[in-house]
Amino acid sequence: MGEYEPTIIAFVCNWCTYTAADLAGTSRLTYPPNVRMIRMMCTGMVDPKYVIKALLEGADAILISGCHPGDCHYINGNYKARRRVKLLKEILPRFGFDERRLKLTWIGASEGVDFAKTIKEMVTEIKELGPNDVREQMVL
Amino acid sequence: MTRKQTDLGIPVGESDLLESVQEKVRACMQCGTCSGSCANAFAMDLTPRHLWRLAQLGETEEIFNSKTFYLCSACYYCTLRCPRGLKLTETMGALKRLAADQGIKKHKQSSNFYDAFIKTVERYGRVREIEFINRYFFSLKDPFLPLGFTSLGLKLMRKGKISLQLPILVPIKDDKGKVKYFEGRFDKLFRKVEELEARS
Amino acid sequence: MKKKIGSTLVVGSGISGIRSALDMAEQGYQVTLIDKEPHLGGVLTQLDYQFPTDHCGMCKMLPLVERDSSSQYCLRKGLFHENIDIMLSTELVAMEGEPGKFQVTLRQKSSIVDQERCIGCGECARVCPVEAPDPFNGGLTDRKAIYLPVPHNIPNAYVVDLDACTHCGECEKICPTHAIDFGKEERKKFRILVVDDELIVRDSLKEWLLDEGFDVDMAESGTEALEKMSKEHFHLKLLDIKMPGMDGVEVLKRAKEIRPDLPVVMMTAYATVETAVEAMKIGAHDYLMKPFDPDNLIPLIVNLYHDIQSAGVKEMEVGSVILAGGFDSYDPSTGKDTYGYGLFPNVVTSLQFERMVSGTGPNQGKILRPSDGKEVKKIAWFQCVGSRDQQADADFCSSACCMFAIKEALLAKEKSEGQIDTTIFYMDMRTFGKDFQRYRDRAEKESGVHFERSRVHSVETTGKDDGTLRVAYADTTGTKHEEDFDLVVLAAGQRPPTGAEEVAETCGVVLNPWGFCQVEGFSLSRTSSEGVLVGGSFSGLRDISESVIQASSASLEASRLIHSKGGGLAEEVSPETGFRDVSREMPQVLAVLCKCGGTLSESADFDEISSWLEAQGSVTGVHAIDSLCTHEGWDELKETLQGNSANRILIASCMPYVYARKLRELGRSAELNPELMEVVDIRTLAFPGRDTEKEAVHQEVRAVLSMGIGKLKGMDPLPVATSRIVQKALVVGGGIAGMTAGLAIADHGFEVTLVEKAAELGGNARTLHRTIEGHSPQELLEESISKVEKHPLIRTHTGAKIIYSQGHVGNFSTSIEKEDGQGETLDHGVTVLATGGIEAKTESYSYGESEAILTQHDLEEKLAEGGVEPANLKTVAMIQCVDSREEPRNYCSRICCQSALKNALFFKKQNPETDIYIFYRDMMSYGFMETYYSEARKAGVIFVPYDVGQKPEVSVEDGRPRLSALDPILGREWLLEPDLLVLSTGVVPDAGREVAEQFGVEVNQDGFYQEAESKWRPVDFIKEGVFMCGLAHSPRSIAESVAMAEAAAQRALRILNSDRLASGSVVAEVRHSLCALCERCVAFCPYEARHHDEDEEMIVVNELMCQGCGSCAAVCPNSASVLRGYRDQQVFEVIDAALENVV
Amino acid sequence: MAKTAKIDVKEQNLLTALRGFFKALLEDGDMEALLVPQHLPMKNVVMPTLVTDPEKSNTADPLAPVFPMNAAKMVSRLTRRPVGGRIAVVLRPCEIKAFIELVKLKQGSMDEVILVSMDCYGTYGNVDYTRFAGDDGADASLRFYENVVSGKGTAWEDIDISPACKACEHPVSESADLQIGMLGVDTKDHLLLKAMTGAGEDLLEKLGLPEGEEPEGRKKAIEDLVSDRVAYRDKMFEETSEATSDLNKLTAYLGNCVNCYNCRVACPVCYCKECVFVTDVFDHEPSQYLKWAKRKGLIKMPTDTVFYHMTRLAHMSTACIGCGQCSNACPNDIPVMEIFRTIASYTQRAFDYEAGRSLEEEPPLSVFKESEYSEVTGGKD
Repeated sequence: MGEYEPTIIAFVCNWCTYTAADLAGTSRLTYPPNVRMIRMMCTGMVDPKYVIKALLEGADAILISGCHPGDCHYINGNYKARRRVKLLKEILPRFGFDERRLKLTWIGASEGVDFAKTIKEMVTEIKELGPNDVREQMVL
Repeated sequence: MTRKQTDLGIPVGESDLLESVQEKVRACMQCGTCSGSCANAFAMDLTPRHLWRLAQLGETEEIFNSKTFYLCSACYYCTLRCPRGLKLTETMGALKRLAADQGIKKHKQSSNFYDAFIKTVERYGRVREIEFINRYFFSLKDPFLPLGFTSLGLKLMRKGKISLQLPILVPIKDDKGKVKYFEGRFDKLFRKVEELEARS
Repeated sequence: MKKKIGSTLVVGSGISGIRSALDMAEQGYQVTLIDKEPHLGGVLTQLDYQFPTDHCGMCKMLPLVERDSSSQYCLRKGLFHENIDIMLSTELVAMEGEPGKFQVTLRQKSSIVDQERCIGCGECARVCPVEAPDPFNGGLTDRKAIYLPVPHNIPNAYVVDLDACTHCGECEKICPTHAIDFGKEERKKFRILVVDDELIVRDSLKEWLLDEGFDVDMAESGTEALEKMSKEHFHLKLLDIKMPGMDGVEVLKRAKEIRPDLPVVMMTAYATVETAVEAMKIGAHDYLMKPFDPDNLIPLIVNLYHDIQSAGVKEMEVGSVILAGGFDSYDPSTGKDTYGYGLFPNVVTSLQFERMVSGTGPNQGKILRPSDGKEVKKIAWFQCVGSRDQQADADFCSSACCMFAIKEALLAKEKSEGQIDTTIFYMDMRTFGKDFQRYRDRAEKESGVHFERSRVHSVETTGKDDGTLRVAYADTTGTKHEEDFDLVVLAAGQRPPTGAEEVAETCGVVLNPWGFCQVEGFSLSRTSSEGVLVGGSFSGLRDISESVIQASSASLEASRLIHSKGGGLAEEVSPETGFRDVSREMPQVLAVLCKCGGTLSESADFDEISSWLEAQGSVTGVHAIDSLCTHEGWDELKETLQGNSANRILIASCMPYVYARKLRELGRSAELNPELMEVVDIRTLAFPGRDTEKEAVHQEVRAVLSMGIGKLKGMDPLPVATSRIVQKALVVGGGIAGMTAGLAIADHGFEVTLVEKAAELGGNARTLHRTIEGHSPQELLEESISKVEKHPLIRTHTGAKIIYSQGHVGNFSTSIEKEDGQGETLDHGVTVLATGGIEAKTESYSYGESEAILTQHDLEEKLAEGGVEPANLKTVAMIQCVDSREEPRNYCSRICCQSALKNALFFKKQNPETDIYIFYRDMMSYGFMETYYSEARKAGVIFVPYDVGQKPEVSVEDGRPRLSALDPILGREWLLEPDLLVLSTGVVPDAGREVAEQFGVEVNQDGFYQEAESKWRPVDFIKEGVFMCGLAHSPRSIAESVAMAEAAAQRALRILNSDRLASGSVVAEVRHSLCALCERCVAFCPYEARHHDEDEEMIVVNELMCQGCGSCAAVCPNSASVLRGYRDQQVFEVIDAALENVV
Repeated sequence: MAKTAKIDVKEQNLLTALRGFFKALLEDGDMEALLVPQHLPMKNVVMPTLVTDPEKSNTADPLAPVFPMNAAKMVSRLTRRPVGGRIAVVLRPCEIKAFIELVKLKQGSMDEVILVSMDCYGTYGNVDYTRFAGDDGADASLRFYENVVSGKGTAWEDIDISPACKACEHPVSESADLQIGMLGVDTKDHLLLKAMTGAGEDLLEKLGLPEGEEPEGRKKAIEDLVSDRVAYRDKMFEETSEATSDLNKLTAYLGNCVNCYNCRVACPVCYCKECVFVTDVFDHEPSQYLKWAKRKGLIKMPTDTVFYHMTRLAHMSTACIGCGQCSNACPNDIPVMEIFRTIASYTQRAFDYEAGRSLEEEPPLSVFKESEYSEVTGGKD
């Protein structure tokens, strides 16, 4: 294999970012093929377990993305997500996971461009960081 | 006497002299488009908007104390742009006429100037500067006034801006059968204008 | 859900059309939703950001109960509902019959592209040689003649703009799925008769038309033509007007007798155009101008051909019609255009600006100058362009532009991180809606948006030809300024929608003097034609929340009508059972691969993918289909499922959205719960041109398939739970709003209990005697009270109060104390709170110190009692915004300006000599109310603006008020000694806070009820089953209260309609054995759908209220709370699958 | 204004004085019951006991430098539903903090309890204590106290108080209703009794004890102790951070973990009935293990070890009150407390939260604000 290709797990909300991702796809906005999208109903339902599991299984980065503040289909799920990410960003770096490996963004339904841009930027950033240490790890 | 009414049948209060002017600007909402538009506003003591406001309030004295309406050069910008569709240039004209009709002293000079101008035009179909200015000076009944303009007059004459060339006049009878001398038959034109103005 | 007998046609699919359609559909009616555009969503497809969150949230309009009946994804993307038929590019062309039973004729334009076959690959647009301005981007960009109407809509099929299309046929050739058909084959069967006395015309036409593939015959005279017509069949006749003997018009008349349905197109020279127009009136289809140039003529004829040949005409019967045609924007280039719109590229309309900030806009959301693409640093907004301008024939306010401008200024600030300078030039900032004033204040104080009270007269260049615009204006003091801007945004006002007159004529509705739909009396949705309702901006521009309210009011009236004609009776729909019980089976996945018509073959090897799939543990079958989106493909799938033992289906194709509806049908036919089907998008991954190697594509495709399988494996759908509904309503508050809501519900056959705390019904309306329009509130009141009292289904308790309420949607229990002190407990399924508002008390401006100082309300009463004699009044002064629009009561009470205008006009009518002064901050004469403002000005009412920092001062001397105030124009003090000083103190809620507590709902900081979402759910509380209307929500006029009451009733009826209601399949549940009762989920549930049942010692989920957001599941540390369809195991499987290839 | 009284010691020993006080609580304080650690007769262990008969509190020993469990869990059991009478519970500061967390999580209620705290000098591990105590527990407690007061410190032979206690910066509870003060108090003469709440004052009133006064030296004594402990704690943070700073190190750190979940059972704030890691969520398909193994050629069994600890950190570090029972419970001597406290120092600070400090503070992950932590999203709303 040539250049190291990171894998990003994206937990996207059904209402906004999933739509944006779809728009990016249908608009043929090119973004790197490194992202695996998992549609959730809301960012507010992304359990910290999911993030930890994905990182421990070798995901190079996690993106959680949903509706802009005030815009959540479920009123306030995105605020809840923000606190959880804040928590994880306190914990993960202590064990050597670079803080940049977890990203929370707000990408609205019509922001296909922003979705593509976010993925591109993330891939570039993670390429610079190099692979998740887990990949080297024999046992967990 | 039947009272004037608005479109919805609201009777409108009246004020003597300014009535016709008030009528024209009642709907003004002081948005200031006219003042912003006015090319001569810099020279005016009151902005057009200010003037309309005074008209709405029936402040006759203040209005005629102002030179604003005489400074209107009738570019029609304000009329073109007024969101209320008010005929503002016309209203400026109406104020000029009122000032003239009333013989308001302050505006004597201006109204005589206009008068002299239009009389010359009526007679020759063009401005004949010498006669125009003589009429004007004469109307002011101030023998010393022309002296102040002598040097300007000579300067203009030297440059050929005004000439002493004499017109060829034809005798024409007016309505009352009185013979007057004109350069052409412009009386009809003026009468037509009067008619049109009366209609609007 | 029960299905009602009856159907409705909704014309226009903007926000209000969608709201009306969903309302009716949720109630169980069959709805046909049409739009003349090829896309759903109206103007909102172009607007990404909406006040006050400055984002979207449209999805919140989707059904909250019976969620599975409709789409559950972004509403901007698209919509489906089981009871809604959507027909795009369709117009209403005829309507006959009577209310309750209209026969309507719909005409659908052909888009040339088969919407089912089109896969949205865009190849056609790539080869199309024609460029035309793209209306989606307000003309700021170009698009091809074949194009996607809205980039984010689905189904995202291309359509052909026949006006721009040159019929070169390139797209038809390249289309991989043969979805484009210009009908060249069919043309052979299309017979055209050319009638002209000149041989050369006949010959050349024949030659050109034959070249285009048509079948042509000719006649040299009218007589010959008629003869041919009587013998042979033609599809189109081209008829010359000037012919010797029988002229064209005569031929047309006769032709219409022989073959009335044959389209005839007149051919005319310039001289006879008027005749041609006449001919149109007697039935000609169109006319063509001579001399002919084949390059122009042929496309015209081909268009005619498509028009005639492919227009689908559909006739149907509907009970009522809702017109929701929206509005058009004023085109600033028409008229005087002193702002140089269309001349200066950097002058744009607000709609164009909206596109400029959009991610799908011309610069992907970057705000750049259209002239040179340079960054914008300074923007000016000009308000009232084509509004409040009699020279533009607009003596009205467009109501929404002020908020629109503030929002746009804030967006500019946000997008530029505060770097863009923003100035809004305005006359009156009309922030009359709920919370608008605070929004404005925040924009000014927190975000630094500059507000300049000035109407700019014109825009010029700087003379440097650099695109920069020079704006000169005079400020309030009269000082002139000159300022340069990069961009000028014009708040283009409202105009009636194109085709409004035709629609009005078809439906027999009356338009107002400005061409908008006229509404009747106190209704905002009834038109002059019974059974035809109007929603949204077609009766004058409205903001989203008002549109939504009015749309619901329209659907309520539509439903009430159908019901009264016997059409609303419920019919039980066979429950959606018949799904196989697969809960005890091991997962067996059938994988279905769509090859997308072979378009993906270069980039992906389907055989390889198939064999990989076969090797996956739970996959029991793999089936590849050429094109799943075609009928053939779908039938093939259905056939495959017949007798197949698979209990999970994985479809790998494109756009999962498109399949949401289809899967439901498939589920029914295959007897498999659609929750056990999953669609994954492999097309985007495998689409050629992504510059990715085959192996990489395969890897991605495998991951995506694997994730789909993972998700499916863990699916164990339970039957969707239903809850019992007590089909009765409680209405609290017996004012106009409460009575209207009560009547609307009772008229649908449901019991209503109306509780009023006062001794009599009527509320505020009791003291209102006339409206500014001249309607009589007293008549409305009498009529309403009498209807309420006579209604067999309404029980009224006056002098009664609420003691306690508990329960949840469908099952409330409320105790009241009646007038006689007796208690009673009521069971009800819904609650409508209409507790009203009252005029605010004041101590400002020496109120109470003089008899001559009154509030507007005092004045109203005094006038009614004859306590004020207008003839004796010399001077009257009114002060607006008393204690309002500044903290703590920082909101506009919306009705005070109308009251002031109404009373001022009344005084002037009674006694024109009375001097009337109105001291105001911004005159809030929104909408068509502006006329009355103009009228008051014309009547000589003197309006004096004041600044909140420099209010008028009032003192009382010898019992007489003295008022002094600054006139900013004149720059001097007013000193008045009015006979009457009238204060507009505004409205405060009456009992809001207290009642809200009893019913467990929220109020805002001003004590008005807090709606679930100000735009999309304006009459709902967050707590499902409780609704609000009238002044208790926010200040509003009687008509606006009525509309809101109808909207609240409409929302209530959607619940009352059935004795059982279902939630959705994605709902939360509790695993009680694991639950520690920490109640964190209860606190986190945004819908109050959970509670701790202390008797049972368990957390109980109300499935009807649960919307499936899953925040309960995420907050629960040991997953005792789970969301169906998103169990931990499933998500883990999906994560594992996603990372399968990562080592 | 805190009201103070004193428990006379005079001629008695400390324990006798305390026992008298406990008895009085039941007799004069209108308490239905008393929860207090006592030496159990069958073996020399100290366990919380629920006492209703005043005569049966005669082996009470809150001074014993041991707490085999965090008694907050017991108080939680007693108060999850109305117990039907007021109970005084004698707890260590860390137990009170744990109980406060549990109350926030609806696992207990303050309604019927009076919290009585003792200044805490730390505890030995269970096994160590048995050795230290020998046959006479009561005597051992006094001996321990004597050592501490005389400046000999807490160490005895090769044993010392647990690292959790050494790092504990809360030897004195600020949240109890009644505080029994020893630090800086002339305990030969009396023990300080301080009412910290209204309920505590009421109780003091009823007990009719002689008035006391907070001695001048107490504040300083507490500060000195705390500063020692903070120094220890900070060093511990540093060492633990270093020892777990990357995944390799973390794996090594947790290397001995056998997924017994004892740490979470012992944890007072891990309130789940059953940890998610022992539910069917982690009951993987046999084939799944094979799949995982195939990816790298091997996997460690049992799986999900690091996952478990990290998840528990995510779930509970904001509620960690640092009692150290996790380490106490670990059969393989993994320094669980160290890693929890280290991470908790970050997570609690991030949310400006201190576990167990006050009932008023909402658990960080149970609340949110519309406008906060914009740095998480790069400053964007």
